Amino acid sequence: MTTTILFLLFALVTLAGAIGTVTERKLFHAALWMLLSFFGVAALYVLLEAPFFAAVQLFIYMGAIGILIIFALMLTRGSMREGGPYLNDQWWLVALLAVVLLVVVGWLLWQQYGSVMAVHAVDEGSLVQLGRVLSEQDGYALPFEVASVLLVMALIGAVTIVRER
Amino acid sequence: MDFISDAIVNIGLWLERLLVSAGLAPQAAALVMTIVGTVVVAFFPLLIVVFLIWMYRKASARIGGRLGPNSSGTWAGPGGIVQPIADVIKMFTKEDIRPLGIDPVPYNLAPIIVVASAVMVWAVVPFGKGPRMIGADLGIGLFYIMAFSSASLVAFLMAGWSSNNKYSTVSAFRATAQLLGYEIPQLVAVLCVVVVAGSLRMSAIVDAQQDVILLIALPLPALIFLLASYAEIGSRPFELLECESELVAGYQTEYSGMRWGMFYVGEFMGAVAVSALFATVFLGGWRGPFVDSFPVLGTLWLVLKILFMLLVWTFFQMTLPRLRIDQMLAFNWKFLVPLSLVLLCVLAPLNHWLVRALPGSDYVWARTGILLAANVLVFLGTWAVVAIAERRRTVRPRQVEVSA
Amino acid sequence: MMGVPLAWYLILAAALFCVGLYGVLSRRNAIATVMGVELMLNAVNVNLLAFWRYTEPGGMTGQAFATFVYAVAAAEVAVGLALIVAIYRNRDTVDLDQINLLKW
Amino acid sequence: MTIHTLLPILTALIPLPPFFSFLLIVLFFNRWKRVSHSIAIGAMFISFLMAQVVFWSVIGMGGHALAEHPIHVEIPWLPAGATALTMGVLVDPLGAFTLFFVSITCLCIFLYSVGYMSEGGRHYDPRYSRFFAYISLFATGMLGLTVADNMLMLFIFWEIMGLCSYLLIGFWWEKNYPDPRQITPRQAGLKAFMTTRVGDVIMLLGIAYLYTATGTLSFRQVLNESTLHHLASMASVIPGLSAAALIGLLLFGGTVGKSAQFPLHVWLPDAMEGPTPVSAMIHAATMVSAGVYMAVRMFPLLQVGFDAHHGQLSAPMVAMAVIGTFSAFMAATIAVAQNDIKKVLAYSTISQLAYMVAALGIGAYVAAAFHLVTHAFFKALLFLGSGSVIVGSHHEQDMMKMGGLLKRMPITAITFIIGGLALSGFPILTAGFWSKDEILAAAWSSNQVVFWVLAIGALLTAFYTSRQICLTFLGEPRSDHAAHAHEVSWTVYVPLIVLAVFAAGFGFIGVPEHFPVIGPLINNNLFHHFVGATIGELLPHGEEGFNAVPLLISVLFALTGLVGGWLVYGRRPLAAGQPDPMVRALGPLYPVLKNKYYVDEFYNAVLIQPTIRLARAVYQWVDRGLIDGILHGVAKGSFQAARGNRWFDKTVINGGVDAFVAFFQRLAREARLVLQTGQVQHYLLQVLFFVCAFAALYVILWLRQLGG
Repeated sequence: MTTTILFLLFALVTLAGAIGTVTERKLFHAALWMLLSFFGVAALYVLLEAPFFAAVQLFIYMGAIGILIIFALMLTRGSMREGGPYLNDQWWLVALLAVVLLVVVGWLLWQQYGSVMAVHAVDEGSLVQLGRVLSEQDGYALPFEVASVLLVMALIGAVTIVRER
Repeated sequence: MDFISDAIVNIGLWLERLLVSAGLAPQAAALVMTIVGTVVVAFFPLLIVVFLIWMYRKASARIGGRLGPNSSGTWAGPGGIVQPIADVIKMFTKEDIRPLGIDPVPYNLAPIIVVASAVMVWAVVPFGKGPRMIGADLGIGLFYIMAFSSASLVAFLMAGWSSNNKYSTVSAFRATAQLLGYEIPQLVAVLCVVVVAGSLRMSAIVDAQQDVILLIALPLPALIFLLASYAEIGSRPFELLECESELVAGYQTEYSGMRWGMFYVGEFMGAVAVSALFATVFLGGWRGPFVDSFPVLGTLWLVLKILFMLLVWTFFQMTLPRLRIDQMLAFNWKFLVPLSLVLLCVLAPLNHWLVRALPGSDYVWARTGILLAANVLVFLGTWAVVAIAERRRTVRPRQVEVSA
Repeated sequence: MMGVPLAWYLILAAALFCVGLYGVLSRRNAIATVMGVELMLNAVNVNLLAFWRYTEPGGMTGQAFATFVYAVAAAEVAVGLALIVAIYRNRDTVDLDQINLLKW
Repeated sequence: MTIHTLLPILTALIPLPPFFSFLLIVLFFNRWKRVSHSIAIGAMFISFLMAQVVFWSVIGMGGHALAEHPIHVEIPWLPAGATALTMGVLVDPLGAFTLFFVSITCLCIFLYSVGYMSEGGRHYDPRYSRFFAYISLFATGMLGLTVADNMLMLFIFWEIMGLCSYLLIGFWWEKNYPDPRQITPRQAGLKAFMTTRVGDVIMLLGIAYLYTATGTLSFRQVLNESTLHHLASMASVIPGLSAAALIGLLLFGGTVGKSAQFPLHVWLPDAMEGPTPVSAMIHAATMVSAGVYMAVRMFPLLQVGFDAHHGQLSAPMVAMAVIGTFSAFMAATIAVAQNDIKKVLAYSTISQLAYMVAALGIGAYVAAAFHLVTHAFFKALLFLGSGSVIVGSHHEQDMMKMGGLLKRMPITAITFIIGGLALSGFPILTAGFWSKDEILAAAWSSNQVVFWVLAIGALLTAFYTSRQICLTFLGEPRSDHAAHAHEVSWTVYVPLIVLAVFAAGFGFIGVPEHFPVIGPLINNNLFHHFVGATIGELLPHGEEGFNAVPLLISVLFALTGLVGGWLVYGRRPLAAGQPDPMVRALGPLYPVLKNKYYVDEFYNAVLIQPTIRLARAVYQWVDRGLIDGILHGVAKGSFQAARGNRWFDKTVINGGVDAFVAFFQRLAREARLVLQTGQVQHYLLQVLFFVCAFAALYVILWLRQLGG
């Protein structure tokens, strides 16, 4: 019972954050709403008994990405004139399509997975298992290495793009 | 006698039995107990902070050759013990000025988050032996702590941004650079510990230090962790966030009264958290003599270690000069990060081999010794590298032939 | 009824995704778009972990993929924001309506 | 290697020396005059020797033996379908005699032309060596024709001679005459070539027809009994004529062309524009006689269907008789009215050849052959004599301006007179008498009309010969040229003497046995037996008996002609500038004769002008009108078509395509504006749109599947 309540609570928080991010006129507040949404998601991970991911979520999204976005906001402060429309002119079409998509996909998901319940508990050492999977040869070692290369590339790319000539 | 030996736990049990007997359903009782536990854990750092304020003033005075708070003027209790209370009252009663241009929501939210992130750390710190002496024995204990340390950055940004003045904005930028930068060596240092201790769980780490504290096995990672943590909370050597000479009060400039107090307390809470963390991870947490027989002593030991670390913090605060921003960044990116990575690369395989070669508890000391040796070697290596770099950078005078 | 059916998580993720999508497509400011994208990526993660938790907690594929999504998200934000800042420096605006060179 | 086995090789070699001399002179020794003429004469002398060797070795065999086994060798030459056209040499009695007289006359003329062309060494003609090259080539042609064993080789050498006559007539091609009506050497050469060409074409038709009919051209295979019978029985394309008859007529056409008989004789008098040795050799002795020689050789074919007893002649023989007789009479009449010394001789040649053709026409092919040989000698002599007269009197050709040359050029005069007498058939002494008498005798026995016409011809011949002699040699010189006339050089009068000897003596080998006095004396009509044997077995031997009447008449006519000529011109030699008494005598007839019955004018009017007009008309109408018209029409038409096409292309295709493209371009532009706005969000929106579409589709399918 409590988990349902908790789920609903966290879902509410996440969605509220998301909607806030999307509808907030002031960008800084939008960023804060986003952070709130990330926090909600982290809470969801805890509910899904994936504590490591909750921490990672906090660590990466709240810590790195959120900050980066706020940082970018600060860098491009000049353009944030408050007045004027903050939505472009075909937002209603997008809204419509988004709702349609949500309804369709939601309905399908409800049909498909409505009754699937969490069967067995998660054993404690899932984190160790994850570590092993990521580093084993036949597991996800290669994608893991590629991800690291990707990150280095992103690092160098970002620096070169933004470097003051 | 056994009650006292494990006083806190027993008190807890007693209370619960009291509630159950008072007719609450066991779950409800458990719920109430968890709430009570949370409150207790939350207020524990506050208590330490109050004491810390006094101790900080006394110690820094002594270091500075001053008396510090004393009752020479009016009565301030023995050694000025009442000083913190006076401060608190001052904070509450000071006028709370809010400038017009500020952005209200983040402006108000920032101090709260700072304090919250500091407090959240304590949920994982083991106060004593046994499961009931720890808030939540999370599988990712250490990593959880790391996660929340980044939350403080958000708070600084909000504060810096919302106060709508140049100094706080600049301070926000500096905060981003510093905190994000120093997270990396802190995390890598913690990784070294995790590698040796074998688990992220705080209680497991404390158990690993049963025979020998990790500080002896991993002195270099401990030092890196300490420095990085001080940078995280913006204490003296890296006190660029609200350094008076340049940024008035950094992100705190527009705050006054109680909000500023929150920041002040937040800063101290940060220091306490770092010390607690260091104590738990490197100094063995509640481990100490006689703790097996008298579990209560564990908490005492923990408090003493934390106080000791706070002394070290105060020492750092009072003696070290403030770094320039480029020195700070260079120190991090050019020295700490590479050093910590090297350390990890050396210690991880070494430890992996050691656990294979010298298994079991009777070889603990041997393993510790070898790890210590490795640390010393790495230290000497870095020393040599730094020396070479130093020599190359000094400009030797060039002989220039001056034609007659 | 201890837990919550999987559909709820999936629907939540879908909702989060759609909101993110709306954010991306309707906002005029480039950085708001990046925020939208982040929301969508979070939705994906929620999906992955939900599937992991509900269908095969033993196997690690869900979590592994979630890890990779994090890596990609981080890289994407870094490069995306770098681009936006560069555009800002070039054109003094991040208003997407005015950045319209991506055409024939 | 008896002489007998060598003969075929020897005969084959006869034509070659002159050919090599021709090549040498043309290619190498063109610049040195003396070298070239000595080469020419040397080569001719070698051929002469070989010819004499062959002749004298063959003469011993006797006519019949030679007839059966002539010197004959042949090698396959041109592959023609299954069989190969052969090429070879053949010497039969007729061939032998022809070789004999041809080689002698050619040698004398070669020698004579040295003196003539260099005017006794004083003035060499600029193209002196080229002259000798041409006549060497001509000698090759004549000798080759004589030894040829098949019609094709005969025709080839025939054409070579035609070419040489054209080259030699037009030798002084740059000479022009003020009087436009007087024909220049160039025009004369062309005229000669064209006219003989007409004859040759007809002859070629005959050869072709012969080849298609019999499949072979070799004389021995054609002229044997079975082939002739086969040809006689074959019907030809022209109804009423057998194949043999038609072939005979066509071949006779060649003879008419080459030997200048009536319709095609116009070129011979004009051929006198060439140097005199040429006239002598080509237009008197050899080339023109080649036509008759070919007719004689092919006589068995021509006479197929001839029945001596019933006097029924075969078609070709009828033609020959008619044309021969008429040509003889016509030429003789014209000769009387000519003042140019060479023209007179030219017309006399036409008439003498006509005599031979007439003889063939009435079946006396032996008499024709005999007259052919004798005529060659005395006509060559006359021409060379006139040549020396011309050179001696500094190129004076008009008899009216000559006279009194007897004293100035005695040798030439005497030899000329001997030749003249031979021509007019002075009884017994001259060769001409024996041969002409033979013909008249044959004519008497076969056809009276032919006989009388030929007799009158003989009379006229005698008259104009004595006229010529008296005008040139007797009386007083009528111009200073003639006054200073003198003998030229030994190279000129030696050949004259040699020919004079032959002109006089040669006749005696053909005296018929039953001749009153001399016949039994010689008692060996060598010529008759020898040459007669060529086709002896084919010809019935009818006329054995001797008949005095034709003999008397011929003698009488010859003498009257001579005396008449002397009376008119010899007794009172004309003074300078005095008109020819004949003008007054003949009155209106004289201009007709003078102008050669206006035959030239007639041809000009009938043939040449119409063809020119036709050509111009054709040019105007066909070439300009039709062809150019078509061309320009096509050009214009294509231009119009092109313009139409361009219009079509521009409006329909370009227009259409452009419209089509424009439509799609506008469509694309619209789409581009709508779809490609450049804003990222619009693109993502499009993606979203499709995602939703697919989702909806998925749901629909899902529902139907559920429902279904």
